[in-house]
Amino acid sequence: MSTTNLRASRADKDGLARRPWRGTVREYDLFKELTVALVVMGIITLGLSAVFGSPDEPSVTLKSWAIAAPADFVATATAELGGTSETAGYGPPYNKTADATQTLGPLDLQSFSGVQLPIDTANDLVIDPLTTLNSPPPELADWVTASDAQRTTWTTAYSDALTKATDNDPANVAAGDYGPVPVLTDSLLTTAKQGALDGVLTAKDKFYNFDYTRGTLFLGDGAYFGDLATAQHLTGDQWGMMNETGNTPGQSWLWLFSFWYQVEPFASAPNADLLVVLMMLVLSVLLTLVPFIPGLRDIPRWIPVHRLIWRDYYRRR
Amino acid sequence: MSTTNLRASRADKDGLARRPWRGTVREYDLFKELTVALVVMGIITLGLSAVFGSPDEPSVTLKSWAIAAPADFVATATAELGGTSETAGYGPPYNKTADATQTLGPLDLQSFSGVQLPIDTANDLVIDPLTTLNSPPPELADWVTASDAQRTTWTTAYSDALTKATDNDPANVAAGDYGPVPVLTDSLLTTAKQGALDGVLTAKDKFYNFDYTRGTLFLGDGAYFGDLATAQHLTGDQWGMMNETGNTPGQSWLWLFSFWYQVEPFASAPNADLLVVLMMLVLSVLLTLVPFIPGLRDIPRWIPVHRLIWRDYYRRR
Amino acid sequence: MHDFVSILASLDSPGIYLGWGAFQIQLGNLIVILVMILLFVLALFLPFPSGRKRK
Amino acid sequence: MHDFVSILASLDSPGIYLGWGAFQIQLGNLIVILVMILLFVLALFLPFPSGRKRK
Repeated sequence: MSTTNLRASRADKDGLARRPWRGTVREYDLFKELTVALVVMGIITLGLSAVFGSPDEPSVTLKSWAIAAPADFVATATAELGGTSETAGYGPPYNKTADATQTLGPLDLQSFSGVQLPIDTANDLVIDPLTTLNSPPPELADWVTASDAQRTTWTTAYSDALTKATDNDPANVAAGDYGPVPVLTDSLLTTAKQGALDGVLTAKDKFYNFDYTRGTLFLGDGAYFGDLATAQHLTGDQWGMMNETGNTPGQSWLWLFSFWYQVEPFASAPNADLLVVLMMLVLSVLLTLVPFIPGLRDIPRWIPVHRLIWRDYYRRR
Repeated sequence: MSTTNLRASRADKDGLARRPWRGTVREYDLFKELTVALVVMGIITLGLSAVFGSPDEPSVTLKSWAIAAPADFVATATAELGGTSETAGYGPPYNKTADATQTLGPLDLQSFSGVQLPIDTANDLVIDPLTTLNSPPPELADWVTASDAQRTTWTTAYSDALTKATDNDPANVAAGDYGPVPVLTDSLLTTAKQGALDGVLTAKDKFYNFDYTRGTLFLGDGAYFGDLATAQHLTGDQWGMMNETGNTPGQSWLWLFSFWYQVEPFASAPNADLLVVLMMLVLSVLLTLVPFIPGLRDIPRWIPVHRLIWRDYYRRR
Repeated sequence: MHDFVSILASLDSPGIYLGWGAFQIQLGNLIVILVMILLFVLALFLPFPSGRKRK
Repeated sequence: MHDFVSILASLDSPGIYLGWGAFQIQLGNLIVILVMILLFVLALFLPFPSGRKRK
């Protein structure tokens, strides 16, 4: 007897599924049921979403960021220039930063994609946008002609000076040799405040642009956007995966995914994303294979909820 | 006897549809047919589109326009400033220009929408984009504080001067009192050439922008874009509705819609769009009502193509 | 209805979060989860309305 | 196949348009329309392959 036949006979011991139906038959209107269900569920869905639908928060843009938190914007632009931002150190698919990926032993899923969306943070996020100005700052030439070592010295110095300045305000920075960096970051701040940077950072040389990679990465590298998320309980370590803004119900079915990020060893693991994804993969496989796992498949015998649901049937058997 | 019953008895004189089936029955696998049809048609579709699919022409942008035809760009920007462009005189949904809409007697479909997308061509397409520059030209103030009459004088004079200049090149324009207009249009040209205008003209104050109204209108007001379409046989009076670029097959099922635009009285009617749409509406109603129109419904009796298709049936009747 | 909406709106801005230790849940999510459980229990114990006719 | 594609590509840029008076048609469209008509006529006159078995 083949495995297939063994399984078939096991699942249908009495041949119940193959026996012809001898009970009563009655007319049943599938279209009526479909229509009624569609209309009733439609009304309930529209009604509930009118009351509980997620609020339409105003969009955060590079412009609103530059106006609300100029100091953070300048600090971020400096980090992009110096290659010290989160994006610059992210690894694939943006760049080849060494040891940036999450690994588990030899498993390095992030590197599988390769560098599909190459981003050079200094050029793509600061220098290129500035060259699109009607009159680009002449200091751009200083940056372009400088050596990598010189650039690092300038950005490190300016970054440190910003940290030490009162309110981190570029206006309060102590005098020092920052090269063209203060002028460049200040120009970019003005471009952003004027509302031009949002458009300039989207994919170029196409009329219709759907590539928001650069704007998204720049915004994400700042502290402003992350702080907004934290204030709304939307970050990963605040069960944010489950939450909507305010008290609007969120995607609570993600509770298990979200749960692992809150507990050790995942919470403090540097490769938490990889660990949690693998954990969920293992659990999903277990769930799929429930009928074949002794013990797990016996739970309905120990906690017979189905006997409660079909209690009429079981009472009269 | 009600009309419905009359119609029913007419359509099914012999009660054929209500008689029980007495012929042979045989097994028929709907899923097999569906699968085979889906796979075969899928392969044919993919194969044909690989060979005949419409070519992916590079996108025309405000940047490519400004670089390829700067004189046309400046002339268009001047027309936008002066309110003499096609958009400025289009009527609803962009503005309330008198007598701009296509009408047929009292019928004025275009005005039904109202001004849903208000566009002030001078402010929305020229002045606003210039104010987003890091250092907007100081001549903006001259424009903003000038009277409407003064603005019209300037733009008319500059527009005429551009027409008379060699190659319509702004560099060859004769001296004259054009106010701030040459500086503003030249600034806008630079912004476009730098690639910033495309982004700036899309909807503002949102991170994800899908409103390309302003860029599209500006591009359409120039001669450059229309000339490209004419060169590719894509305009309405070139059967363009049916055509793709080059020799790639287009949407030939639009032949009838396209046909009316080529013949009188439609070809030279100022309200051609309205006339053609109404004509197609009438023809569509006629097609829908074929079974009720004597003469039209008798055509199959005179030209019995169906007897050719079901010739086995008719031969053995 | 409008009162209900405005109560929700007033609750909106800060958001109410309940928690013990690492566990934290937003009030809106908690309500939705409790309602789901309640509906499941009701479906278990309430008799099916036309169940008698069917037999 | 590749030859065919390159022929099409070489025909691509200008486009060939046939016309008489107000009537004008692009070569690609004309071919597609003629093929459609041909397929219809073939479907009319060719016998259905398994038609005999069915009777």
